[in-house]
Amino acid sequence: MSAGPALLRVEGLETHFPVRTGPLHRVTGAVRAVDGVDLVVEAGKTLALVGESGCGKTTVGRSILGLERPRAGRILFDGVDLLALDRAGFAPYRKRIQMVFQDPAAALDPRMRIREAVAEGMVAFGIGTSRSERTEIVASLLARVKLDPDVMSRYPHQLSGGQRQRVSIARALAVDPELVVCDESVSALDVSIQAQILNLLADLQRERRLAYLFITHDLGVVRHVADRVAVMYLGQVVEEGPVARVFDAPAHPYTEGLLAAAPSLDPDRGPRPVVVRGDVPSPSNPPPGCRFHTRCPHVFARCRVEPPPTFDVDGGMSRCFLREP
Amino acid sequence: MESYVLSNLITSALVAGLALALWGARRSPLWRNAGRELARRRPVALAVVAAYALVAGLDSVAWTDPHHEVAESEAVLLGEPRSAIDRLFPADFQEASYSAPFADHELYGGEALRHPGGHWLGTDIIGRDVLHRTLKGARVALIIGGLTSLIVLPLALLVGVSAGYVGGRVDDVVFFLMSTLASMPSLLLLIALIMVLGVGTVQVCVALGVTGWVGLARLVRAETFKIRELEYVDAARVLGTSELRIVGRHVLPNLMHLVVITFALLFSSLVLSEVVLSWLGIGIEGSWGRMIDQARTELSREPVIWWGITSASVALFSLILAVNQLADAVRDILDPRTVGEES
Amino acid sequence: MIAYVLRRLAYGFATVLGVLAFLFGLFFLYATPEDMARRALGDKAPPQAIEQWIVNHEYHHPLFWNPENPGKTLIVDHYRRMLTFDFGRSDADDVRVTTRLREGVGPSLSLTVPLFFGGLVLSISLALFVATFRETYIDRAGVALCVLAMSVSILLYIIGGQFLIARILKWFPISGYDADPAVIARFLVLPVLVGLAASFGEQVRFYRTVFVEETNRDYVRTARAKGCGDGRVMWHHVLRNAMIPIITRVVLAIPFLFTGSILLESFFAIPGLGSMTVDAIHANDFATLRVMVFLGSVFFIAGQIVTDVCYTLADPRVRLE
Amino acid sequence: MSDTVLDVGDLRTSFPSAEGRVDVVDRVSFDVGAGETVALVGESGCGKSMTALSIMRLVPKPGRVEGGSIRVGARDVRTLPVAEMRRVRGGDVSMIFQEPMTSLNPVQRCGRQIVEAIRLHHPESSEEARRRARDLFGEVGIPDAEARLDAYPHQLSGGMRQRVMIAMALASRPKLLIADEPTTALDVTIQAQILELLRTLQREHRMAVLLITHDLGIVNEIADRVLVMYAGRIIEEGGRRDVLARPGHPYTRGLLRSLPGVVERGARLEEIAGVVPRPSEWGAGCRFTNRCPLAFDPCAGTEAPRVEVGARHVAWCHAAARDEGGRS
Repeated sequence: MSAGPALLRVEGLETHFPVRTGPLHRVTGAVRAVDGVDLVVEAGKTLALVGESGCGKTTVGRSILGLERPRAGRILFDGVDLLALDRAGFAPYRKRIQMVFQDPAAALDPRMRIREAVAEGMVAFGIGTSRSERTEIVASLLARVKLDPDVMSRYPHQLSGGQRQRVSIARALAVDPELVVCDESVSALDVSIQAQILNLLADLQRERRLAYLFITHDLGVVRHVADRVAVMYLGQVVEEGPVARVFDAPAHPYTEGLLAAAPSLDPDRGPRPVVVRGDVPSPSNPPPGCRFHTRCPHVFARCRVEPPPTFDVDGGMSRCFLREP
Repeated sequence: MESYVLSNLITSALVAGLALALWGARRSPLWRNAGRELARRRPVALAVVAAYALVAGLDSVAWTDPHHEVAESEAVLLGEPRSAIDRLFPADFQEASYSAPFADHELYGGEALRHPGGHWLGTDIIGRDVLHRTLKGARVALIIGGLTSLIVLPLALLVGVSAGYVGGRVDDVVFFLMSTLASMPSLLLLIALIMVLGVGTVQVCVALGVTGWVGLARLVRAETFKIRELEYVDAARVLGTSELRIVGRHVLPNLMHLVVITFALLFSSLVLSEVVLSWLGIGIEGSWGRMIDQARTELSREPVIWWGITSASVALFSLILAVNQLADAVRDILDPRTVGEES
Repeated sequence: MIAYVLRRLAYGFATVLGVLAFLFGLFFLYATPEDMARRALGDKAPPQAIEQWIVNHEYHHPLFWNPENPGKTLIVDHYRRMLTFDFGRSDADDVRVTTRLREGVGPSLSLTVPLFFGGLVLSISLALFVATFRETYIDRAGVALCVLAMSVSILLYIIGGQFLIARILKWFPISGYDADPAVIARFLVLPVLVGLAASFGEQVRFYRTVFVEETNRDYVRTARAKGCGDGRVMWHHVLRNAMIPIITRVVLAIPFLFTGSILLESFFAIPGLGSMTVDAIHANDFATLRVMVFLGSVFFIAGQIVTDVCYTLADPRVRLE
Repeated sequence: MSDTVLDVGDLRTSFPSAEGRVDVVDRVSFDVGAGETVALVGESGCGKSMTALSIMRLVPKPGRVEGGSIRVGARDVRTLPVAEMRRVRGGDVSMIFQEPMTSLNPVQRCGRQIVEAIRLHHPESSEEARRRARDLFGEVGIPDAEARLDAYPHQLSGGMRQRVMIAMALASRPKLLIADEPTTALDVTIQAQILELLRTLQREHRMAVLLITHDLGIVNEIADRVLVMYAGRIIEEGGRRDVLARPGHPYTRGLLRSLPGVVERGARLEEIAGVVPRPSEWGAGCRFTNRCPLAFDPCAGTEAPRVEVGARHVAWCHAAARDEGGRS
């Protein structure tokens, strides 16, 4: 798929959530949140994972971090399958993959001071020998994310949303990771703050050669930060490719629709007609054939019965019969 | 063991528990702020509770006076261990009959009193000073609330957190246990327990504890379920924090507000339960409940003995009202919905 | 839905078995039959009398294991009797417990049913009224009054009520009971009033919290935005949405209709199940007490199942599967 | 824009804080003409939602409207008696909200909620009202209207729920529709559908729309005029094209340049330094001073002057005033 060395390679990932009902919690069905996803993240590069709510993009991120138990597939980090490791074996990889969450208010313990929050990972991985040494590291990390060192003794609710997100980033950096999963990390922020955080993330990537898996629903953010982009729909990646190509010449009708629906800032461009109509079907009962066929403007008979395989498209792939060579 | 030794031991355990809790709370600015806010909103209620605690404390530690020379007739009374409160009242005020507040003679028989006007609130039907008994009731009330809480809080936290955090089979078992206990009507269960365990301070508190812990355990379990799914717990996992440490550093501190609120609410219901138990004849000796129970015979006397039940009721009411008001304020202050906002 | 109710019933039955196990532990393992006999007959009773008492009450079988007759053990007896509602005789005076129950349930219901419905209507209306004026002085005064009312022991309500209304004003008899429909009200008014006074503070405050929480929700804002007035918002929107906590509380109170109000009945000399319980306490009658606890939890468990079914009626989002 | 539907003058709405009552909406004035879509745009906490709720007299306690006038047609709703006000709400002025999930009554069928909205303002029989409700469902593009009338809100998707909200708002043919972040909770593809619907309805009914949003993209899609709010005050006002293409206030300019997707990929986004001041930190002068790249002496101390930066395009800014003065 790409020439660069793959830091993370996800193959055929499937994560389902059992639907339990009744007082005896019997499994009566499954939400197929992630249903056969392949991804590659190169060292020092950014892959954006984009899609609407419920498409499974967050579950992909959580599965990579070991917060969900996938039922099938492989997650190869630096060539090692993380899913095959036991708890102890996984521990060292925890340090190399970190996460920045969506809601900085929820991702910080309201009863823990900023110093302890940032130092939490260092304590777990034995970085820094003494409390004072760790405090020094925390201070330098906070300075790096442009926070005053006196926030150390404060609590999360005493900070603004943007400051809290900086703390989350500092906390992830504290264990010196190679890959950072950013799960909607700027969606909850106001525009003016969002720009500060995006710039900070870009600087850190350059300095530390970080790889990002950037999970978002905001196409503007994708276009700005990503090297490559994977578009998800109902648990599957329907298109993948270099960001410029995907935005200029989308190879899947869903990507097309997504791009058309995003409001533009060009004052001379009038309102465009709506391309994708209707609602997203339920992930516990996805439609047969191509999952997008219920909303696709180009649908034909084959789409309704046969799930499309992936077709190579100009440096990436698309899961649409229209791209069949 | 002598009963006063046991009582002294219980008291020291309670004081130690309280001191530990306060010491822990002082270390955290969040709790310090909450405390300050409480003092700002409910200064009177806080003062009332503090006054009760002071009286109870003065009455808690009893000692004997080995070197005290006592007359033959007073030996029985003065030889017994007495607390600071007891020492405020003359040891020999056992009158032959009862008297009204500030009276100078007995109502029955009309003889002159040995301490005319000395019984500020009168004496009860067998000649005991009502003020003395009312003051002593404070200790009993605080013991009921405190000792029971010492039983309830750790038990409910342990059970609730382990069920909520571990989930699965552990939770199934705990849930079954809790629904079994909760399905028995609490007053009946309380009565059954005390009848089997026997009547006494510790027994009553144990019975109150057994019936009382389920409510908090359920709350703790539900809240732990919620916390377990929160992003900051995920964040801690991603940072490699061990499960045990997550429970200690993230789950427990975020449950504490529930514990404090429940404690405040529990306290008044425990004290009121004891009153009912006293009336059923299985309460704790020396409680206000006993005094109220005794009023059943006193009220039918002529002239009516109203001062006993009145002073016990007023003492009970002011404590419960103060505690209820504090509980209300504590609930407002510690409500997580308001904690997130600016301080 | 039916499958759910069946499963729920099975779990309820398991809980009943659990309750019985607890009662067995309490009444047979912790307190032994000898203890019971000694309490019933007094400490100085001769050993033969105690022996005789134990045999009379069929407590003489082994606890768990009887090699001669495996069916004749205390634990088997305990479960068999309770589950078949064959409660045997009282420890105190050898009257059949079932007879007592049958006699007591009528007087109990005649007190608790009016108390229950009166309390419900009164407290919900008051709570709606107070919640309509939330964040005003009416609300604050209402809450303060509730806390005040809650802080008074129920015994004081009873004693005070009897003293004031019956002894001084002489409006109603102090206590007593007569099932004759012509005079029954004379005896019930006072206990019902006292019961209402004792419970309204706590109830009004609870319902007020529920209603106030509900009035802060978005759909209430929508209702106001489309032109609903205060009354319409409260009665049409808020009350309906507050049904889940109301039902939970109401249905769980139903068992107490049957087990009776222990304090009210004995103070006002109403010969119901509550009085029966008090008599059992004074007579050290473990058999009756055991039955009362057992029946209380059976009603409670049944009530919980009813609650679950009621949820589906009150809230379309709840589906039982 | 001949007839004015809504005219707000010097509106002040306050909330209590540790330092006493603070006006979170501070002397806000604007108007909306018939058939016009006006967007009120700003970041969270700038007071835009409170402005909308003040118009409806639905400011949650303990907040309250302190002063100013709010004229709907010829009447000032601030002084209307409560019963009259009820007729205005859902009558002349309707409102839809951000969260369609929680904004509908969860235990009532959708049909009944709409019928209630109709019958509160028109004495119709319930059959008639139901027929009207069905027509409204058709109008807002809800397929299979009859069945959806009997559905509970939780049985519908987010987009459908927002359509139900819109149908309810249209029930009495309002002159003004206030839409408070109507698409924020929705996915992009659904958002596009709802915006299209709002456009169509507005054209057909010649309805005035006051749209509250934080998203400049949506403003560009739908608005005729734009009001930019910052820290409780309106700081810029003008036609959509004027404001977006030639912003007159440094804050608006900063907002537009900080949006990802506007600048070249990989280039740095322009940052607006610092954070929005809290109400307690609002000074006497321009509230943007501490973050403004153009700030100079008078900004902090004196209130920003009103400057015509173009035709019907106004900004409140000292720097703009200086430039303007220099030019003329």
